[in-house]
Amino acid sequence: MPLIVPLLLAVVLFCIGVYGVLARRNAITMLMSFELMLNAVNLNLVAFDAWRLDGLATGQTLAVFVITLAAAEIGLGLAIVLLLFRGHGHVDADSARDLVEVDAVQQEKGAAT
Amino acid sequence: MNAILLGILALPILAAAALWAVPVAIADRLAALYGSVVSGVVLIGSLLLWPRGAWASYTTLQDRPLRAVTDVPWIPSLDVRFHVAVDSISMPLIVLTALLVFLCCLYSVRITPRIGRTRSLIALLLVIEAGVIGTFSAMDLVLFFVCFEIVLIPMWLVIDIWGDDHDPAGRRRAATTFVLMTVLGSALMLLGFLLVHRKAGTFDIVQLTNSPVLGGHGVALAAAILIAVGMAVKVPLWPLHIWLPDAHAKAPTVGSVLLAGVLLKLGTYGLIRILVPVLPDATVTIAPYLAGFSTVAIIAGSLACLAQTDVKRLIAYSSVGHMGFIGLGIATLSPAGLRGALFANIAHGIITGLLFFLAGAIKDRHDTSDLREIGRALYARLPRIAALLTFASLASLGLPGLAGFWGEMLVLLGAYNPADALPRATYLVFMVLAGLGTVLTAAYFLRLVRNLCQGDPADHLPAAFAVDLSRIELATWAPLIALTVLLGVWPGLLLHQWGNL
Amino acid sequence: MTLTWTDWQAIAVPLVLAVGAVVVLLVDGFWKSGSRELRHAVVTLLTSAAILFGLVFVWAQRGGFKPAFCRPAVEGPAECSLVFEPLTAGLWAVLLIGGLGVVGLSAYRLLAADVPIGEYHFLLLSALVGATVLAGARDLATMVIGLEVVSLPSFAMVALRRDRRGSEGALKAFLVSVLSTAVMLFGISYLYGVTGSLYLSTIANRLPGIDPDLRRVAFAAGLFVIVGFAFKIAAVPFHAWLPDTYVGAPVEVTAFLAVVSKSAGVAGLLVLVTAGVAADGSELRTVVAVLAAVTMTVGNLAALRQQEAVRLLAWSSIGQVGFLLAPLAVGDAQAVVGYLAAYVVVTLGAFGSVAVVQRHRPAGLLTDYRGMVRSEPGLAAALIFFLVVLAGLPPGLAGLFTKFAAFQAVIDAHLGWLAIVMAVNVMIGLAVYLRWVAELFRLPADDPFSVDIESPAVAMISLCAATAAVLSVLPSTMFALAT
Amino acid sequence: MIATAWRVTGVGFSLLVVLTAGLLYGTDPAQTSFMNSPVGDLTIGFGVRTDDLTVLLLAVVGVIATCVQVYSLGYLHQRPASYHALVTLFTAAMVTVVIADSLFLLLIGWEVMGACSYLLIGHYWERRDARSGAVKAFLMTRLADVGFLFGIFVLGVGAGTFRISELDPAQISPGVLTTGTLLLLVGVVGKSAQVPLQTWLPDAMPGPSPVSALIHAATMVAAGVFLIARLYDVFSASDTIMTVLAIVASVTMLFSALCAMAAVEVKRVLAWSTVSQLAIMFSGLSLGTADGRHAALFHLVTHAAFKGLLFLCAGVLLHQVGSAAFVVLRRYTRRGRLRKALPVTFATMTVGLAALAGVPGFAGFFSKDTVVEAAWHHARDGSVVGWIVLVSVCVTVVLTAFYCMRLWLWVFFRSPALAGALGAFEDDDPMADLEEPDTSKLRDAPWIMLAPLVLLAVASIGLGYADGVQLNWVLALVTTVLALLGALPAYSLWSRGADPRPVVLEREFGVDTAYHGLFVVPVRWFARLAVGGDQDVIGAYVRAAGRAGTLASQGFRRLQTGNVQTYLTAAVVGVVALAVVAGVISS
Repeated sequence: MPLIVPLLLAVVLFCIGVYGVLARRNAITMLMSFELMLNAVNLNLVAFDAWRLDGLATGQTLAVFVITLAAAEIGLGLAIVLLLFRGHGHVDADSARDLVEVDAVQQEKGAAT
Repeated sequence: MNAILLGILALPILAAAALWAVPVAIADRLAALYGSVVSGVVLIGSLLLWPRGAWASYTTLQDRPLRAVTDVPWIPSLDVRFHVAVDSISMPLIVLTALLVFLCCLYSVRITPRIGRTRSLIALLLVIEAGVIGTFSAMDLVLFFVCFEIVLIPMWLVIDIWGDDHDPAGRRRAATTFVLMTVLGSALMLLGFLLVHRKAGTFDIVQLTNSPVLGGHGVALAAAILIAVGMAVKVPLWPLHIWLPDAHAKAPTVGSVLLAGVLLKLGTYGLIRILVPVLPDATVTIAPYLAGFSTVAIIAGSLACLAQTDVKRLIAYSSVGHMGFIGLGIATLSPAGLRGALFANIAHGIITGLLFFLAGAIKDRHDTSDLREIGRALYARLPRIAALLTFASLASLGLPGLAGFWGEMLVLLGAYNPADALPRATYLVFMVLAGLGTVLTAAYFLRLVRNLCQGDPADHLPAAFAVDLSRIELATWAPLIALTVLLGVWPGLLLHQWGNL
Repeated sequence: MTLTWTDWQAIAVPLVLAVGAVVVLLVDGFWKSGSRELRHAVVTLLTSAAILFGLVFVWAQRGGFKPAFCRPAVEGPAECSLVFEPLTAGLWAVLLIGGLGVVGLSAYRLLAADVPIGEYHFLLLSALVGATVLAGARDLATMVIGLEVVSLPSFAMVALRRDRRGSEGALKAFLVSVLSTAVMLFGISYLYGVTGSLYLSTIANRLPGIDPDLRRVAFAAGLFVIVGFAFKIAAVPFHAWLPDTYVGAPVEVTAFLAVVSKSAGVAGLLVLVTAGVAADGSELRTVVAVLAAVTMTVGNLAALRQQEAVRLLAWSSIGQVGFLLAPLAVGDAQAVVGYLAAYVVVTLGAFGSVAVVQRHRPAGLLTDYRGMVRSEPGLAAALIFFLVVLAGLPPGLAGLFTKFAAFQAVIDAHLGWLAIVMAVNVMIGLAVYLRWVAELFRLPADDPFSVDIESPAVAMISLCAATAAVLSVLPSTMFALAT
Repeated sequence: MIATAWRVTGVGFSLLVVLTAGLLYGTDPAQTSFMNSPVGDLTIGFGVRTDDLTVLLLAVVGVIATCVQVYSLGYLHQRPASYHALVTLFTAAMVTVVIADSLFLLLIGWEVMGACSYLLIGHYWERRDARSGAVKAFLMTRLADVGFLFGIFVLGVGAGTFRISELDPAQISPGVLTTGTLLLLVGVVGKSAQVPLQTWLPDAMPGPSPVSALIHAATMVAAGVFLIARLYDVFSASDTIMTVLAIVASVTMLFSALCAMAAVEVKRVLAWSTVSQLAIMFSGLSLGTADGRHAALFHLVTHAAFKGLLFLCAGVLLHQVGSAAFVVLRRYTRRGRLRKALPVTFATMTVGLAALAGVPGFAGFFSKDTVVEAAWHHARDGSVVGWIVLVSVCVTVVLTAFYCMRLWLWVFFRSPALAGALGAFEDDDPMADLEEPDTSKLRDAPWIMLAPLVLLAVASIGLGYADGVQLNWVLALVTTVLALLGALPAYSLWSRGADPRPVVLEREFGVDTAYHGLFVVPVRWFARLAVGGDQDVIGAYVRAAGRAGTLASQGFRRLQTGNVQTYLTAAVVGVVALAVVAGVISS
C-alpha cells in the first residue's frame, strides 16, 4: 500500500471533522467531530511511523498518547456539555450566548426587527 | 555639583509623592505654598548649577564640557545607562523650566482653576518639572526617552481635569489628542534611537556625539527621519501641530504656560542635542525638508492666528509660528541658526509664558476667552493688564530690544548663511518667507491688541468684578517681564554661554 | 548501556507540584471535620508551599543545565524530552509567581463562595504542572501533553462555579481549544512525517536538509503547530473565545487564565521558536510576526470602546500578547521573558483590583471606578500604576522597558514594518488604558466606590504594586530572568 | 504723580540730549563697542560712536524733543503718563539710532521707534482711524524693516562685521554691495514713507499733533535720511543704488506734492509735504557727492525746524478749535476770527509755511537751494541723475508753493469772492451741517505751547543763515520765480472761491485701495484658508483616525457574536489566510 493512501484518508477524515465542527450545532456531535480529527492524526502518525521505521516507534507511541488525550478531552467535554444542559436545557453550542457583548446583541435585535 | 543635579531631579518627585501621601486634606493655598517652596529650592539649585565665568573657553561642538556628570549603569542587558549631565545648551533651559514651574506654583497660591484640587495640581506640576529637567539633562538616549515620556500623563491629567470648565468634552478630546499624538511621535522617535543603537552600538549621547553615525542614507536616514518626526510632533512642526491649539486653549493657565513655555522645548532641544550631532550626514539630507516644513509652519501658523477669535487659541497658534522659526534655525545647521534656535527657545518660553498668564488672567476675569464676548477697550477696563498684553505682544512679534528678536534674527541670519552642505538658494527662499512671516506675526498681534485692548470704552462697560493687576499676578509676571527686557538688551548673556558652539 | 537517563532535579518542580495537587485533593476530600475557613487556609498554605518550593528550587538552580529523559541520538548530541536550563528557569519563575499570585488572590474571603476549594487548588496545581512541563519540554509529544495538562484543568476551573455563565465560558474555551489541539496534532504528525523525529533539536537539524518537495508540507505543519499555540494564547484570529470566557469565569479564574495559562502558551511557543523549529529567517517567523501585528492591533482597537473592566482587560491582554509575540517572532527569549514577567505581575495586580471592586459592584462597569482617587486613594493609585505599566509609560517603567526591549529585538532583526505597527499600537494601547485612568480621576462622582478592602486583597495588591515598582526602578532584574 | 514724574523725566531727558550734543560738539570722532558675542565667525554686539553727524542729529533731536515735550505739557491731558513715557522712549530710540555704531543697535532703535510710533499714533485708541492708522504705520514699516534686516545680513556677512565703522565698501564685492544697500533702502523707504510705501504716513495723522511733529521733524522719518548719510560711503559706492534712490525720490516728491495739493486737512497736507521734503533730501543724497550729502543734511535740519513748527501749529488749531479740517476751520475763518483769535499761531505758522514754500529769506529757501545747486553742479558734469533730481526738485518747488499758499489762504483768510461760503470743502465732512460755531470763546493757546512755537519760528528763519550764505544767485532767482509760479494759481483759485481737486489726487492715486486689494484681502483669504486647512484637512485626518479607531472597535465588537461556531469558522479561515499572508511576505 503506498503511503499516500492513508495520508489521503487522514486528510479526508480531518476535513470531515472540521466540517462537522463548523456545521453542527449540537455540542455532542461537535465532540464526535473532534474525535474524527484526532483519529486522522493517529492515522497519519501510524502511517508515517511505518514509513520511517525509526526504531523508537515514535509515531505509534504518540498515537497512543493521542488516544489517551482524546479520552480525557471527551471526558471533560461531556462534563461541560452536561453542565451546559443543566443550565440552558439544551446542548446547542451556538445558542449559548449569555456572555455576548451588549452591542452585538443590540445589533442583532435591530436586524431582527 | 552632580549632587545638586540629582537633587533637583529627585526633589520634585519626592515632594510630589509626599504631597500625595499626606492623608489629610490640606488647604489649597498651603499646597501651593509647599509647591512654591519646593520649586523655589529647585530654582535655586538650578541657578547654582549655572556656571560662573569659566565656560567661554571651550571651542567645538564635539568638545563641550559637561558638568555635574553622573554616569552609572542602569540596565546592562539593554545597554542603558543612567547618565545625566548639564552643559551650556541644557543649562538655560533647565533654569527656564525651574523658573516657570516656580512661577506657576506661586501663581497658584492665589489663583487656581475653578475646579479646585490644587494639591494634585501642584504635585503634577512638580512631576512635570522633574521630567522636563530630566530630559534636559539626560545624556543617554533611553533615559532621554523615558524622561520625555514622564511629562505626558501628568500633562494629560492637567488638561483633562483642570481644563476649560465650560467644555468638558472638548478638554477631554484635547487632552487625549495631545497625549496620543505625542506618544505616537515618541514611539517613532524610539525606533530612531534603536536604529542608532543598531548602527553605533551605544545609547550614550556623549559617545555618539564624539563618534557620530555617518552616512546620509539607508539606516541612518531612516533613524534621522524617525527621530525628526518624533521631535516634530512635540515641537510641533506643521503639519503635526494639530494637537497644539486645542491643548493650549483648553488647558488651565498654568498648564498652558508650562506646555508652551517648557514642553514644546523638549522637541527642539532633542533636535539640537540628538539629531544634529548624532546623525550629522543624515541631518544634512533631511534639513531642507525640515526647513521647508518649518517655514510653512511660520506662514501657516501666522495666517491661522489672523483668523482666530479666541485669545488662548491665538497665542497657541502663535507658538506654531515661533516654533517654526526654531525649527528653521536648527535646519540651517549653521552656528547662527543653532544659536538662534537656542535663544528663541528661551525667549519663547519666557514671552509665551507671560502671554498665557495674561490670557489666563483675562479669561478668569471674563469667564471666556472668546474675543467677541470679552469685548474691546481693555485699555479702559483693565489698563495694566492690557498694557502688559501689548508689551508681551510686541515682545512676541520680535521687536528688537526685547527677547523675541534675537532668536528670530539669528535664525534668519542662519538661513541667509546655512551650512555649506545645504542648498543655499532654497534657504534664501525660506529666509524671505520667514521674513514675511514676521510681518504676519506683527499683523496678528496688532489685530489682537486692536480688537481686545483698543476700542471705544463706551460700548463695553467695565464688569463689576474686574480687578486690574493683582499683587500676586504682578509678582509672578515681573520676573518674566524683566527677563524679556534683559535678554532683549543683553543677548550676550545667553549667546556668550554658547561660545563657539 | 543506558537507554535513557534523567536528572531528577530537572523534573523536581513538576513532580512536587503534582504531588502537592494530589495532597490538596486528598486533604480537602477526606478532612471533612474542619471548618470551611480552616480547610481553605490549610489548602492555600499547602498549595503555596508547593509553589514556593518550586520558586526556591528555581532560584537555587537558576544557572544550571539539567536534562531529563535523554537518549543518545543517531546524529549530534543527545536528545532530551525535558530540559532545565536558564531559559526554563526564567519561564518557570514567571509561571510560578503567576500561580502564587492567583493562589493569593483566591485566599480566604476572596474566592467566590460557591467555588469548591479543594478542586480549585487541585486544578490550579495540575495546570501549573502542565505549564512547567510545557516550558521545559524539548520534544513535541511532551509539549502536547504539557499543553493539554494546562488546558483541561483551566476549563474545569472556568466551569467550577457550575452556573450558566461559567458553563458557557468553559464550553467556548473548550471547543476552541480542542480544535486547536487537533490542528496542532495534525501539524505534528506531518512534522514527524517530514523529519522523522519529535525531538525539537533533531527537527531543527533536519529541517534545512529536507527534500525541497516537502518544504511546503513542513511549512504547513509548522504553521499548524504555531496555530495550536496561537489558540492557546488567543492570538488573532484565534482569540474570539477569550473575552467571553474571561467574563464568564470568576475573576480569580480569569486572572489565572490571563496569567498562568497564557504565559504557558507563550512559553511553549518560545521554546518552539528558539529551539529551531522556526529557524531564523524562516517563513514561520514571518507567520508569528504577522500574528503579532494583527493581534496587537485588533486587541487594542477592540479594547478601545469596552465598557466593562474585565472585558477591557481581556481585550487588552490580547493586545499585550501581540507585543509579546513581536520579540518572540525574532526569537529574543530575554525580551519575551522580561515582558512576561512584568505582564504577569501587573495583570495579577489589575485583576486583583478588579476583583475587589467586582465583589461589591458586580456589574463591573468602568463607571463604577469613577472618583476612586478620592474615595479609595490607595487602591486607585495601585490600579493606575498597573494600568500605566500595561500602557508602558512612566511611571510604569517596567512596562516601558519591556516594550523597549521588544522594540529593540524587532529593530535589531530588521523588521521595520512590525516596529511601526508596534509604535502605532503603543498609541492605541495608551488610549485604551487612559479611558480607565480618566474614570478613576473624574470628580465629583455620584456614588464613589468605597469599602473596607479585605486584607488578603490589600496584601496581594500591595505586593504586586511593590514588585512592579521594584521592576520599574531596576528593570534589569526582569531581563536577568532568562540569562 | 506718575504722570508728573514722567513729564519731568521727558523734558529732562530731551534737555539732556541737547546738553550731550553741546558737550560732544567739537570733540574728536570716537567709537567703542561692548557686549560682543561670537556667533560662528561673526560677532553680534553693540557699539556707539560720536562724530559730526551724531552731534548734529543729537542737537536736532534734542531741540525738537524738548519743544514737543514742553508743548505737550499744555497740549495733552488724556493719559499723560504713558504718553510722556513713550515720547521719551521714542526720543531715546532715535538717539540710539544716531549714536549706534553697530547695525544691530541701530536696528533696535530703528524698530523701537516704529513700536513707539505705533503706540503713540494709537494714543487715542477710542478712535477708529487712530487704531487703523497705527496698525498700518507699524505693519508697513515692519515690512520694510524685514528688507532692512536682510540688508544688514547681506552687508554684514559680506564685510564680515556688523560694525558701521568697519564697513569698508572696497572690501565688499559689488554684487553684495548693491544687494545689501538695495535691501537697506527698502527699510529706508518704509521708514521715511517714500513711494511705494508712502501710505502710512498720512494715515498716521490721528495721533496727537506733538507726536506728529516729533515723527516728522526729528525722529522716525528722518532716520531714513540719517541712515543713508551715515552709510554714505557704502551707498555711494554703488551707482545703481544711487540711480534707484534718485528715481524713488523724484517720483515721491512729485507724487506726494500732488497729493498735498488735494488734501483737505491741515495735518494731512503737512504729512504729504513731509514725504515730499524727505524726497528732496533723498534726492540730494542720491547725487552721491559730498555737496549732495551736505545739502541733504542741511535741509534735514531746517526741515526739522519748520515742519516741527507747522505740526505744533496744527496742534494748536486742534487744541483750540477742535479740528484741523479745512471745513471746520473755514467756519471760523469766514468770520475772520481765526487769525485774530490766534495771532501767535498765525504768525508762526506763516513763518513755517514760508519756510516750507521756499520764500527767500527763510530757512527752507536756503536749504532747498543748496540741494538745487548741488544737483545743478552734478548735472553740469553730465550726470543723468543730476538732471533728474534738478528737474523734479524744480517742479516740486512749484507744487510746494502752490499747496502752502492754498493752505495759508484757505485757513486764515476769508475768500474775497465767496465770503462766508463753505463752498469748496462742504461735501467732505459729515459735520458740515452743524450749527455755526461759537467763535467768541476762541483764544490762543497757553504760553507753554506757544513758547516752542516761537522758538521754532526763530529757528525756521535763523537756521538758513547758520551755514553761511553762499547763494548761487541765478539759481536762487530761478527757484524764487518757480515758487511764485506755484503760488499765483493758488491765489487766483482762492480768490475765486474755487478749490478744484481732481479725483485722482484726492484719492491719492488709488494706492491705498490697490494695496488693500492686493495684500490685505488675499492675506485675509489665506488666513481663512489656513484655519480651514487645519480644521478640514489636517484635523480631518486626525479626526478620521480617531473615528476609524472607534469604528474598528465597534466592528470587532460586532464580530464578537457570542456564537462559538462563528469563532471556529473565523479561526479556520484565519489559518488559511495566515498561510497565504506569510507566503506573500516571505516571497
